[in-house]
Amino acid sequence: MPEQQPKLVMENIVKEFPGVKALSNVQLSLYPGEVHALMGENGAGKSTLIKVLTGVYSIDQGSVTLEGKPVHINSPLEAQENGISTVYQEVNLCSNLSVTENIFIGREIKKYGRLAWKEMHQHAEKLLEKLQLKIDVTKLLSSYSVAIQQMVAIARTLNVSAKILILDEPTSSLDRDEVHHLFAVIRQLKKEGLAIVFVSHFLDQIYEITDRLTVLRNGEWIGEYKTKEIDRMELVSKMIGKELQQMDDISSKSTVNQEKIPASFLKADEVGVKGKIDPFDLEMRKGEIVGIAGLLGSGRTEMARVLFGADRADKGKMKVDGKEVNFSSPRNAILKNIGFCSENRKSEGIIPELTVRENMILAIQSIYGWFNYLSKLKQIKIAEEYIELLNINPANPEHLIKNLSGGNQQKVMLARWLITNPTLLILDEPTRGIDIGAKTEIMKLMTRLSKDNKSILFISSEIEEILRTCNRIAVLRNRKKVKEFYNDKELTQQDLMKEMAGGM
Amino acid sequence: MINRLSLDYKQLPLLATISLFVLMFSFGSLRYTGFFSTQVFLNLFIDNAFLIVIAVGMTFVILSGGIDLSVGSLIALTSMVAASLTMEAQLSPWIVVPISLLVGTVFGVVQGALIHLYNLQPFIVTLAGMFLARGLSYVISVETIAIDHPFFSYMASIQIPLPGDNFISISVVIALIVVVIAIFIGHFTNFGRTVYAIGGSEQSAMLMGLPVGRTKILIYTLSGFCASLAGLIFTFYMLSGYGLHANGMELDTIAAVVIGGTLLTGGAGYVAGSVVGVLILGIIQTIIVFEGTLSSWWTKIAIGVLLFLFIILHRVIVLRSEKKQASN
Amino acid sequence: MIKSMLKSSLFWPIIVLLLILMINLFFDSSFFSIEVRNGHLTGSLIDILNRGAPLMLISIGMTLVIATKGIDLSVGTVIAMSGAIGAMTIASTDGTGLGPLFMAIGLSLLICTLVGCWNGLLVSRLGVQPIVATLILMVAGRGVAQLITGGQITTVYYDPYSYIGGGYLLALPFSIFIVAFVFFVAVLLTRKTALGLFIEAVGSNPDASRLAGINSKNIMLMVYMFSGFCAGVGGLILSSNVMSADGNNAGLWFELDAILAVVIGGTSLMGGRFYLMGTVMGALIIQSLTTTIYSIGVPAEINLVVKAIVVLIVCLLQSPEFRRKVFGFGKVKRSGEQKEREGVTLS
Amino acid sequence: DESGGNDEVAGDNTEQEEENDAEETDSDSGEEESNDQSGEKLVIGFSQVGAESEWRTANTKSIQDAIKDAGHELKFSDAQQKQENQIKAIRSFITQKVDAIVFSPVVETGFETVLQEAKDADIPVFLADRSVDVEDDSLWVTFLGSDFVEEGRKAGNWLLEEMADEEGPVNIVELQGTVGSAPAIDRKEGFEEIIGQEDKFEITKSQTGDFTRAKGKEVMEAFLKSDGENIDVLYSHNDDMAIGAIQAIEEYGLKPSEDIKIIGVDAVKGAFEAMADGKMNVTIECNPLFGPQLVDLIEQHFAGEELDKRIAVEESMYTMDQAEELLPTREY
Ligand SMILES: Nc1ncnc2c1ncn2[C@@H]1O[C@H](COP(=O)(O)OP(=O)(O)OP(=O)(O)O)[C@@H](O)[C@H]1O
Ligand SMILES: Nc1ncnc2c1ncn2[C@@H]1O[C@H](COP(=O)(O)OP(=O)(O)OP(=O)(O)O)[C@@H](O)[C@H]1O
Ligand SMILES: [Mg+2]
Ligand SMILES: [Mg+2]
Repeated sequence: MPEQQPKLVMENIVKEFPGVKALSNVQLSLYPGEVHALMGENGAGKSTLIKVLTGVYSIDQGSVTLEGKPVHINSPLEAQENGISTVYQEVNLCSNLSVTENIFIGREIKKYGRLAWKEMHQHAEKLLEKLQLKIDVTKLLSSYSVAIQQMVAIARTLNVSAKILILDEPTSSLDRDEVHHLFAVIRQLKKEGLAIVFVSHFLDQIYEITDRLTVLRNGEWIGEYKTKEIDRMELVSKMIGKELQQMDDISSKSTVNQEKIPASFLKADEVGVKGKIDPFDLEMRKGEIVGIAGLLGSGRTEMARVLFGADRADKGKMKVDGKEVNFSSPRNAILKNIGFCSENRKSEGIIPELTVRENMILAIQSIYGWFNYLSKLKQIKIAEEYIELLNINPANPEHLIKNLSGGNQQKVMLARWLITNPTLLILDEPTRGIDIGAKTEIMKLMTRLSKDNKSILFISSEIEEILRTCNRIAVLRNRKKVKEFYNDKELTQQDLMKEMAGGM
Repeated sequence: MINRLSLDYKQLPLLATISLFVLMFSFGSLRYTGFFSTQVFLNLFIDNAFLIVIAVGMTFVILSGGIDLSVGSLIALTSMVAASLTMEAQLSPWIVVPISLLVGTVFGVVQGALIHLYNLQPFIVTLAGMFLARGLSYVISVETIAIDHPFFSYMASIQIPLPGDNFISISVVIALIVVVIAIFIGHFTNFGRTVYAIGGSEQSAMLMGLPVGRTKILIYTLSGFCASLAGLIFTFYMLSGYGLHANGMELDTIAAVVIGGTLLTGGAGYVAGSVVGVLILGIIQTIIVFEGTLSSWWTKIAIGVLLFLFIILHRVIVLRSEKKQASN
Repeated sequence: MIKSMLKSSLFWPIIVLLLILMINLFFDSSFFSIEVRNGHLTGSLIDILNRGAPLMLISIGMTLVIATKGIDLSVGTVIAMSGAIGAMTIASTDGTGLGPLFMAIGLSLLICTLVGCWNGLLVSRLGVQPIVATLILMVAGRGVAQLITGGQITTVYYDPYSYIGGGYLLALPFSIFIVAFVFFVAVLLTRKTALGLFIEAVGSNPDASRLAGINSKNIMLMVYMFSGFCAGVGGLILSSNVMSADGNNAGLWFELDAILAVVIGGTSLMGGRFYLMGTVMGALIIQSLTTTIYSIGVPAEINLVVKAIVVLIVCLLQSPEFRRKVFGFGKVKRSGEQKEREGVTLS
Repeated sequence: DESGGNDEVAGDNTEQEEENDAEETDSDSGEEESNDQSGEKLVIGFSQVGAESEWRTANTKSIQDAIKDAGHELKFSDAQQKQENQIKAIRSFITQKVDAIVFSPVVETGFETVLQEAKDADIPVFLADRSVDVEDDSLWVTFLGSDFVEEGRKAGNWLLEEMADEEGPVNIVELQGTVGSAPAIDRKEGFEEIIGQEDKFEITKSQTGDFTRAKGKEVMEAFLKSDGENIDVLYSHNDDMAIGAIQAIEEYGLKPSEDIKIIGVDAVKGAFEAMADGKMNVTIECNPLFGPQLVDLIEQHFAGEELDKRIAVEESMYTMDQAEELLPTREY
């Protein structure tokens, strides 16, 4: 490959935000027919590099050469015109438009000078089929889960004849099957000679699909490597700048004492929401981590939302600490010591206009009530404590959260709930977009909480994660709880996957 | 089947608005003699043609998440320009009409450019535009200028007969053409879809590589143009130019658009909805005129109450059917 | 130091305010002078504060409403209602002692707060869009005010009433103290309790706030009630100032001025962060502009043109893009940069 | 009107006009009588400008009462200061087939089309208070109302006389009505026409006070601040603004009516109170209570009489010394 002319060369890129040097002297070169990974911890500057390339941000210094010619790209529109097609980290689509429109807007199919909706719907279905997704494309995007929205965003980029395809953490909310379908498509595109930039915190995926990788650390360029030639430990240490501790102490299976049955905290009895999740039974005991496994759209999020009162159950009974409860709003649940970290951090998590500190203390403050205001000093103390605990970067509590990198925003969301010290913590894809270092940190935290006699409901698309941490695992399929396993030695990934996919 | 349901779901508020309109019309017909006639219905269009036209322009603005407060004043300014050019400068309508249409268009371009280039809040820019346009019409003349020109008189008086002794005015025809074009633009052009996208999320639209800036400027231009066209229609209707014309009409327009189901936060709504919104406001007024016994203040209270009833019923219908939809 | 000043949201409003005052000084050299006349401090500056009191009050209420991504169009008619209720209450009593005064104040503020509550209920419980919800009262409320006064300008013959809007305390107009008090209470409530945080959270991302356990419905309700209350106080001042209640015209177009003041003060109509001090500055800008127009003899017909131009200048000055382009400090603007300032949610 | 019982009997039959005409050739003063005789109950549509001032409210009430007292049916519509509403209302009156339309136009222009429609439908139109600027005067029967220009002239003439002995210069400040409104334009015009005759008069400041007390006070304050001691006369386009201004003058420390002469228009009750207190010099009457006169005219028309196209309302001028005694008689 290297003997070919590179498609894109970025040299000595510098980008500074007020108070933060996001990129200093970063290089990137892309060749046709390669998949190139951008690696780095949260806040390393991966997304910024991408946004600088596609004209979302201006470049302070440095040059970009596209197919041998220097270019100045001033807007995503120009980037697109130059054949650069991008899926940004968060789903950046318009949820008020239909799936079809999201795929085609900006390059609609026209007939007799007007938009040809029928053709576009058909075409959209075909594109999604490539990703093995069958959904009603005329529905609004907002009626689908984040994962599907992510797939739609990917499908959108497949629609253009691009020269460069950029995927910023496309897999963070996808489960294994979807990732496979995506990879199949990527391989196809690679064959067609596209240069592809791929960002992910999953090392397996990096090793599976990429040819070369560029490592960034704190906005600095660390190096460019062939994926085959660098082993995992080395890669990780390049990313974090030191050796990663082993993940041994995460496994909770062995640590949780299963001799005496722990006290029950929450008990759901035939709870359901019509059209969203079929009635299910679930018991959450103190000191226990319960995982929920299921495929995309299997209703995991819905289950969590019902338990938290974000959606109102229209069937069944719920008991907390033996007393019957009826959560009509999240507030009721929070006051009963339940916390819920949503999978959709952009629309249901962060309060963009507020600072990191304010975002963190929001939940605890709402428990205290508005009159009982935490003093600013206390707020800062709490914020700093959790910034340190979760290694949030930049470590400034007064930073606006919207200016944080995606992974760091996620950490702030976690902090918000950890601060409330809930008895039951519901975590919906908490590890989305979080780097490996932080991921282990979060796993450890979960085990520690469970030892503290807290109860955790853990939703994740990564079965290993679930298997590694949970005591019990509920499997959902088609919005129905189909099975509940004790996570003992015999339970394997295959068992779970079989159940998730449809039994037998 | 799925297809149909989802359509219904999206258009539910619109359907609710239409049924409430029918309900109000039936109420009027039962209560007042002479209410139930095609002409009363057609009068809603005749008397509100200009409102329909500005509401169309405003719909695009609101769909994009913006607002345009200058439209009412632009009507006054357009009428003033048209009147003074016709009566004082003695120009022919062939020149007057295009110039008048240009007035609002230019206003729109400038407002749009300010909003986009300097990242100003639409509310303020168009509020300044509102002051400016009305101020300029006073500068032209504080007095009303009556228009006495065959072309304008012709446009004012021409009645297009419809079967059954009914008629509509030329303004209605213009307004309906504008509506049809706008519906086409909204749903069958990429400009229209970009407007919706910007309303959904301007940032996403930008990242998706849509021409956000250009579209925004165009939106305000369109609204300005519609205001001017409405101004001309208004001038036909009034046969005069006057600085106080259409005072406060921007609020009526916004109300009509919002009543018609468009979300003020942008991204959802229909041009057709705004037309029904205008008709709703019109019928509220017609009912009050037919009632004919309300004192000035009771008139206002009655408008408020009718508006309230409408909104409540609308919310109830929409909420209930949403629930039904969800459980299906 | 200078940098932090430049960054402060108050910087440009203050500059504009000073500019307007300087223009006055140019036309009238004694503009800044404050003298003592029968025991009262008088002078144009005091006048601006005094006259601007109702607008400041109403804008303070409006600020909180706007911070929750709402808008309150009914403030103008609430002013009319408040004055009408106040005047009619006094008219219905014997007009001796201070009893009627407190009755008038109590009753009109109570009703105005209830009116705000009504708006709040429509917005928060029924989910009606704020602009429509408050439009209902904007129309109907004036009818009610006219109904109360019978369409007449009701003159109040009861001296204590004049104290609210025309009295003096410590040589300063009493209305200034009212504003200061309400402002102080508002700042206290929003900055010394978590209310401000909650309001900003609800305005910035209502869904996320709900999931964080904030009772956004009650927050909205409260905010509209407060706005109604503020408009009520403003209405009393206005009515007491002319010792009469005018259901027909009192408070006409006030809502637009109030919104303008809020936006000039730096609060975005898209909700989120709010700046009470900025709002007060905004209201003062508008008031001094009005006073300037009257006193330097701008012909009535071009009032609006002047106002439009000033409003535009204020906005442009506040826009970093504009400053960059015109004054040339900072880097060359690029389309992306602008969005970045706006705060693209980062990834 | 005791025998008014047969009002109802005849119903709303307009065809009877001719007969009535024949029956009552002798009476031109006894409209009430004629009403009784014909037993004719008219349906009258009345479109008012709005309720923007107490003058207007009094006017509305006077017309409403007069129509009802005469036993006719009233269809009332308030245009809320919007011409388009007024046109809608008139159009609706036409569809409702009323017998007569009375309206006070919001603006002078722009009523051709709808008036033509009324004419085509054979419905007579009566203009009240304000006139329309329409070539074809066959579109309406008569216009009954005040002459704003004349009011301005009266104000000017009073000032001319009052200041006859003054050396000059006489500095006048003017509080205008709502920019663009007919009374504001005409009262300014009439006033300027008269004072323009002598050089010593000068209007130093002129600003709109929107016809309201609060604005009047605010503007006057600003005038006083900038020109203070030099102001000799205040000419206010209505009494309300004058009353607001009087407060401002007092607060400023001057004596209204002495230090500054005060001229108002309308002759509302408040003005009489102010004059009785010695705070205002003169108010030019603009009489809103012409309802009965209007109803007479309508009935005369239906009785087949020719009416003048322009009929003035009886109005005069009241000065300080008359105030005390007239105050109790003022109705509005
Ligand atoms: N608009 C902005 N304003 C201020 N700081 C910013 C802005 N955008 C990014 N940053 C900062 O730049 C740094 C790099 O962020 P970036 O989003 O590129 O990280 P990343 O490598 O994509 O991380 P993640 O894996 O969490 O997505 C972060 O420290 C972030 O806080
Ligand atoms: N394959 C699908 N077809 C149609 N609708 C789907 C599909 N998948 C998800 N949805 C919609 O998305 C909503 C959210 O599902 P939910 O979030 O509970 O799924 P999940 O199990 O959490 O999966 P994930 O979060 O991984 O997407 C569902 O209510 C459903 O309406
Ligand atoms: Mg990133
Ligand atoms: Mg989910």
